[in-house]
Amino acid sequence: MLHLHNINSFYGEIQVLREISLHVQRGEIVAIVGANAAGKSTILKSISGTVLKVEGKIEFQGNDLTGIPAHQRTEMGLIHVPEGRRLFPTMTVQENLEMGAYAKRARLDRQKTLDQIYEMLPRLQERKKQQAGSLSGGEQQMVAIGRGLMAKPELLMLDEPTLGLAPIMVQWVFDFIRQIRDSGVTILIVEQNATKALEVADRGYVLENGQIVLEGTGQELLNNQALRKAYLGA
Amino acid sequence: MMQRLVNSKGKRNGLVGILLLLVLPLLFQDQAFILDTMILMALWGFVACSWNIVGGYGGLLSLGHAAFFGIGAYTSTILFVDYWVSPWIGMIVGALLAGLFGLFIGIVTLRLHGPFFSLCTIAVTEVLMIIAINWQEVTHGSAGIPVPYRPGFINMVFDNRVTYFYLALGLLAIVYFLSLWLNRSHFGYYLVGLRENEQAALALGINGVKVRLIAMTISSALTAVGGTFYAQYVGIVEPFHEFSFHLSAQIALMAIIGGIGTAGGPIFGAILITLLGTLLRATLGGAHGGIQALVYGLLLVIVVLFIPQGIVPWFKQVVAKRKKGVVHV
Amino acid sequence: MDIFLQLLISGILLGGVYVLVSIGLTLVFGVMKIVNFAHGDFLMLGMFGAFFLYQLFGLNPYLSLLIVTPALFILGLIIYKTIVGRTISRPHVVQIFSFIGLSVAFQNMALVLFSADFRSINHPVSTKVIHMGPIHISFPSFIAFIVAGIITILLFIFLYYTYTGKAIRAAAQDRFAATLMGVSIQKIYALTFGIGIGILGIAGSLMVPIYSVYPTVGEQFVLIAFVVVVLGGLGSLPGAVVGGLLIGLIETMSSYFIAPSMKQLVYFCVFILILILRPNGLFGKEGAAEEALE
Amino acid sequence: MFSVKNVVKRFGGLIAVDHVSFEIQKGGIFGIIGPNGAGKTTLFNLIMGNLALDEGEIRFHDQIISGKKTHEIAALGIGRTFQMVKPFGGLTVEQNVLMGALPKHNTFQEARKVARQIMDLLELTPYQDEIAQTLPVGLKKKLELARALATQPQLLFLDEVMGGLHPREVQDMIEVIRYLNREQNMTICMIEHVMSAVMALCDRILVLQQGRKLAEGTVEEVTRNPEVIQAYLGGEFKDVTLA
Amino acid sequence: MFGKRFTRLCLAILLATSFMAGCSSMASEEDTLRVGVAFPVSGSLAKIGQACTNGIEIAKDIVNERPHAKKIELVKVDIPDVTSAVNEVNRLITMENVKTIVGAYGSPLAMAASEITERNKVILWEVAATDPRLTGRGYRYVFRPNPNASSYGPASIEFLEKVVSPKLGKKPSQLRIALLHEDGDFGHGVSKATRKAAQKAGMPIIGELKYNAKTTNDMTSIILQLKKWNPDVLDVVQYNNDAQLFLKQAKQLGYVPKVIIANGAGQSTDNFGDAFGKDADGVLDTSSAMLLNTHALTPEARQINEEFFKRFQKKFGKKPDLIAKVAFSSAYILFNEVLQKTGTTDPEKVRQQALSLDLPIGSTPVGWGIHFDQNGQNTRAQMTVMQWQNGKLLAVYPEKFALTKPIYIPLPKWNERK
Repeated sequence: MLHLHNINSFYGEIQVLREISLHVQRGEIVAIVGANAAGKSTILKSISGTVLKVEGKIEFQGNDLTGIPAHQRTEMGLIHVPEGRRLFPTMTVQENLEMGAYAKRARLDRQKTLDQIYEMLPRLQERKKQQAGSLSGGEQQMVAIGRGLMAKPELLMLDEPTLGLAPIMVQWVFDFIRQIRDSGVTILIVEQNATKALEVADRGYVLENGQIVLEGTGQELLNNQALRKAYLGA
Repeated sequence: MMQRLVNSKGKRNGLVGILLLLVLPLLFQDQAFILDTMILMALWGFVACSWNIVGGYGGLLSLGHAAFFGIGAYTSTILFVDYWVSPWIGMIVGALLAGLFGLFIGIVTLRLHGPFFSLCTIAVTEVLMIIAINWQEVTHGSAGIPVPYRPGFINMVFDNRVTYFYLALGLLAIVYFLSLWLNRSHFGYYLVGLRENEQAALALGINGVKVRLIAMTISSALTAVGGTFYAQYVGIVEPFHEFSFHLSAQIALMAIIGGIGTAGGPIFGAILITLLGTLLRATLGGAHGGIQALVYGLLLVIVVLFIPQGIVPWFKQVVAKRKKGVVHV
Repeated sequence: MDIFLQLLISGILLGGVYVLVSIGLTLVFGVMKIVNFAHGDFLMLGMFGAFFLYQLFGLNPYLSLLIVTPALFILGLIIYKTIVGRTISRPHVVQIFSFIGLSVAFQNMALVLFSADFRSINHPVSTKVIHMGPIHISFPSFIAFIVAGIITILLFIFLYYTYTGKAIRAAAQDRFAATLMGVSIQKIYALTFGIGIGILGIAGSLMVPIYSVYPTVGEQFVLIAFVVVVLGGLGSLPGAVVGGLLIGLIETMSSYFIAPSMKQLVYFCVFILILILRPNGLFGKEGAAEEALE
Repeated sequence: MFSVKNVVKRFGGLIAVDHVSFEIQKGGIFGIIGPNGAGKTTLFNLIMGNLALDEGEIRFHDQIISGKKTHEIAALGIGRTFQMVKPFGGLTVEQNVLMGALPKHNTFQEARKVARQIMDLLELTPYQDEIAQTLPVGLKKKLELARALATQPQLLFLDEVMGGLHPREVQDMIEVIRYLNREQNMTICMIEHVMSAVMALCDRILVLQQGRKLAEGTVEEVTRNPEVIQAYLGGEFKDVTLA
Repeated sequence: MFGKRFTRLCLAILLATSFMAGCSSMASEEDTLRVGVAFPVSGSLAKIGQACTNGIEIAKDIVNERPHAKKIELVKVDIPDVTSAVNEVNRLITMENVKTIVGAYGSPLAMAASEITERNKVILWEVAATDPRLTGRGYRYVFRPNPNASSYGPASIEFLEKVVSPKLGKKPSQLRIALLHEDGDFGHGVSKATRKAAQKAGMPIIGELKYNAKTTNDMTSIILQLKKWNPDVLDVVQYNNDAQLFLKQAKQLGYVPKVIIANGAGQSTDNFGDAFGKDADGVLDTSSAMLLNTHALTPEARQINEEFFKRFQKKFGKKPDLIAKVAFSSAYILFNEVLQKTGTTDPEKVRQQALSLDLPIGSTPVGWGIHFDQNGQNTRAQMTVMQWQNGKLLAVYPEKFALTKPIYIPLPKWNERK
């Protein structure tokens, strides 16, 4: 459903991605792993249209995304949950979730979706009136993912969803990701936490210095020495 | 070798230029209007260059330089009118006072940047205006103070406009060379460094506070000198003009239009705006004013939007591009 | 005691006017992080609009806001598209001075079109008064105060209970994340600027019965508006309300108890002190002032 | 020569740096690694006086430098680069480097001489008249380094100078840092994510996680440390074969 | 490198200046008399500057349409601030070859302009500025047909003494006066003179309040203060927006002193009447006369007066402001009594002719006579006290000029008005 063909991405003059090609099939969980600053987030930003300069072709469900502004990509069901949660800190939990359903495709059903999300994440229902900025890291991550789900995604892209979380929360996040996939949403996940990510992923890509150095099924990658080198250089 | 050639040619050109400027007024000795326009160009060029030290090199967009201008104008005039102190001395006293005041403003606004700094400088100028209006014992209140017309060198009042021109030109030369010096001095570099990236400059061991305060002091003191000259030239000081937002904005605009942070930009801007104002008034002014100012305002928006770096740097870029283009072709 | 009460009431009513004038300024800053130096001149246009609707068509100024407000809203959109939108994410110098140029242009356009006359409407409402015991309450000021309250509440409802309003808040808090929600930042900014200017249409219509209209009337209010929003905290709606009322009170009180010519000195000193000691204002978010620097 | 003792920094309720201590020996290359958000850059900012620390103390030689202002610390001979490059965007490359040299030299000539040498060393001379903000990232990173070097520091803090560089450029940068360390006797402390560079250069490494010191030691010690691997990869490999 | 730029700069100046030199037009002195007209017609002083220019325009039309008249040609310039005043006056003198200038309204503008004209031995015919210093400096070429700020006070006080105090049944020494004025030079100058005149007449000044006209958005505190002082007479000097705001709020707060006497400016413009209609009734205004008993005028002045109102309405589509009439009247003297007699704008001849004028009170449309002292100040600039009645500003004193009798002394309470 998603195809990247030879993507080069830049921040101003800075080239961050070099000749990235990858694809995601419907119903898959695909993981992109790699060390800090390898360019993982930039891949997601290129797909969601929030990087200023992208060369190459990105296709989503048969549509060429070139020239389509970011906010319209959301309308197509291409949802990006950014790194660091990026909640709206002085808005309540519920408002944050509602913002997730801003796109027209999701707005009509938002009450229904909201109920579903509260059902899945009862903790959020308890705190729906609380300001998002006052939540703990794990709870914020729940809101962030929930906000992404509110948009009724076709493809949900998660950027470092476990960053800075306690181990128990990390486990919960990955379980939840599986649960989402099982509900019919395709998932592209970017993670520094390679082991866990590759465990849940059907397939994965290893990124080093803006280039894809390895690809394969989760298990294949987990067992590959090169992965370790990409991370620790040794 | 090339460098030297250009330099010697440059020097020759410079000499020709200086000669031209010195002879020019003599050609227009009877043309008071042309002389007056030239004097105003030089004066505003001087003041805009003084603003440029803080606003251009330092990147602090002061919208309150009228405060320092007014302090200069008032100090020398009060000393002259009430105590018979020569405006030459008054000029120095005014510069000192304004320098101190600038230092004070610098200290209290150390934490402010961007529009917050601008707003604060506006407010300070308003406060001075209120003081100038109400402290009648000293400032003569809202009616302002006329400078008595008693020509003489000591009184800094001249019968002949050419003298004013040379004086303004002298001031302009001083601030121009000061700007050139800023372009190639430690202090100037530090100032620009702080503007371009404060954190990086600090990490190099540059004392940001000191540099910023010195810049504020110098800029304020020089602006005050312009104020004294102005008062002696037009023959009256009054609170509603000397401490007005319009004056502050005009000073800043000249530098911005010409090109902030360059030595010649503010001078060019002052020439351009003075000329533009004069020509627009001459052609469009008349019974129903406003059209010229309307055109002026619109031009301003256009220049700021499309040539934000200022006309002088923009022109240089265009020339550079064309040169490059020729080489490639 | 009566005097004090009267001063209090008058101060608060004056504050209501200041709130009306300031609220758009703070909204625009809060969302877009730009300071509209031409704010007062949009107010002037609003006042002229209301004035001429009365003068030419006899339209009650309180009804004319139904025309003036949308007109100013549209003007705001146009100015955003042509000028302001181009200055976002440009250096401060571009933002500040394009507004100053705009201000010069507006004032002189008004001068050319409407001449420099000081015009007031002669409508019974402008001197109407409500008596409450010994206290006299100016009817038009009272209306302005009430409407200021209503506007604030409506704006609050709009921002907190509508999707578009939430999108505006979201864009103010995190542009990037808002984009990912499917929010078009350009549209939101244009809308916000339009609303900020549109509120001046309401303000202008309500102020025409109180103040006279002339091309530079904006200058009479724009500095005050800056003082109000900085005092309250740039970008904070409750800040603008509290700031406006506070400045209104400070002005009437200091004018009575110190001297009428000194009131400005008092509130400018308050302004400078706030800027220096607490640049985020009374209600501003921590770091609002710093944010504006980036 | 340089020590950090029990340094704590809190942001609101969050502890960004939690009782971190380490020492840097003269002449060494000291590496600091750790996942995103571990507090590495915060640590640098504490050292350089950009942030005030809540507890602890930082010494350079025998002098306590915590509490001093940034420019005073820099003047003592400590240089730094920034993770997000902070060039003087509107100035040329030469002016950028010159800016670094000026505070330590009384005349422009001397300063310019130093700047030239450094530009030669980093092969920036061909770009000397380019405006800094128009440079590609590789050159910007080099410029960042050149400017710090121009202050002729005894101790240099490098914050991710390799990040975003092309592999070839990484190799060049490694050479430069090695040269500075060996030939110019510069003590270096670097935050780095490009592990190959860390492995190649550092004699000691400090690993931070969530503001705390996770491990400290030589390259070998650190890469074998299971806690480090856990922090980095999120868990043990199923089939761990250590090199 | 820098030298080259420098040369370019110089060349630019040279080009610019020579361009401006080319703009000058040299009309011959023979067929037309070129007169400069310098007023602030943009900026914050534009209101009155525009009115003056319009009035002068009418004076020119009237004179020019007479058979055998030497044609007057106006060269109009805009002087919104002191800098441009200096610049434009210089331009008029050197580029436009103008030898006589009518101006300049704002006192600082007039002061600065007069310096330039004096140095160049050019006539400045001041028709609006009131600063006494303008004609107090012994300048040879400055003439002011208008009264200066210090004439307002004595005129008001005289009226209070002669008319108000008998009507109120109080001795002048029992008339308690409060001063309220804007803090600009006009407000200040007038109230200073008023204070002096009041002292001379033995009237007690019980308080003085001043405020900034541009920034005052609320007058409650001022009105409450006045309520507390409770003066018999409130003597005010106000501009437009503040005058309107004051009366509105005074009504709202139910404040009315026994007498409100204003001094020109705000209460003299039509805007004031338009804003209040009948609510303005009873407000007194000391200034030059707008509507006065034309029987007190010479037949010629009466005819000119009528013609002025007719033509102004026709040309500008509105009624003239008082200041437009004053400017008209003063300019008419210059055009008709001086320039037509000299046949030239040569400053020496104009000066001689002006100094020789000896016209009795009532020979101008505003009722003044003309006789200049050596400083160029008209000594027969007669002040008139007017009153708003039925939305019109009518002369009520001196009796010779009075169109009607003063009403509403003391002023009725707001709720007792019809």
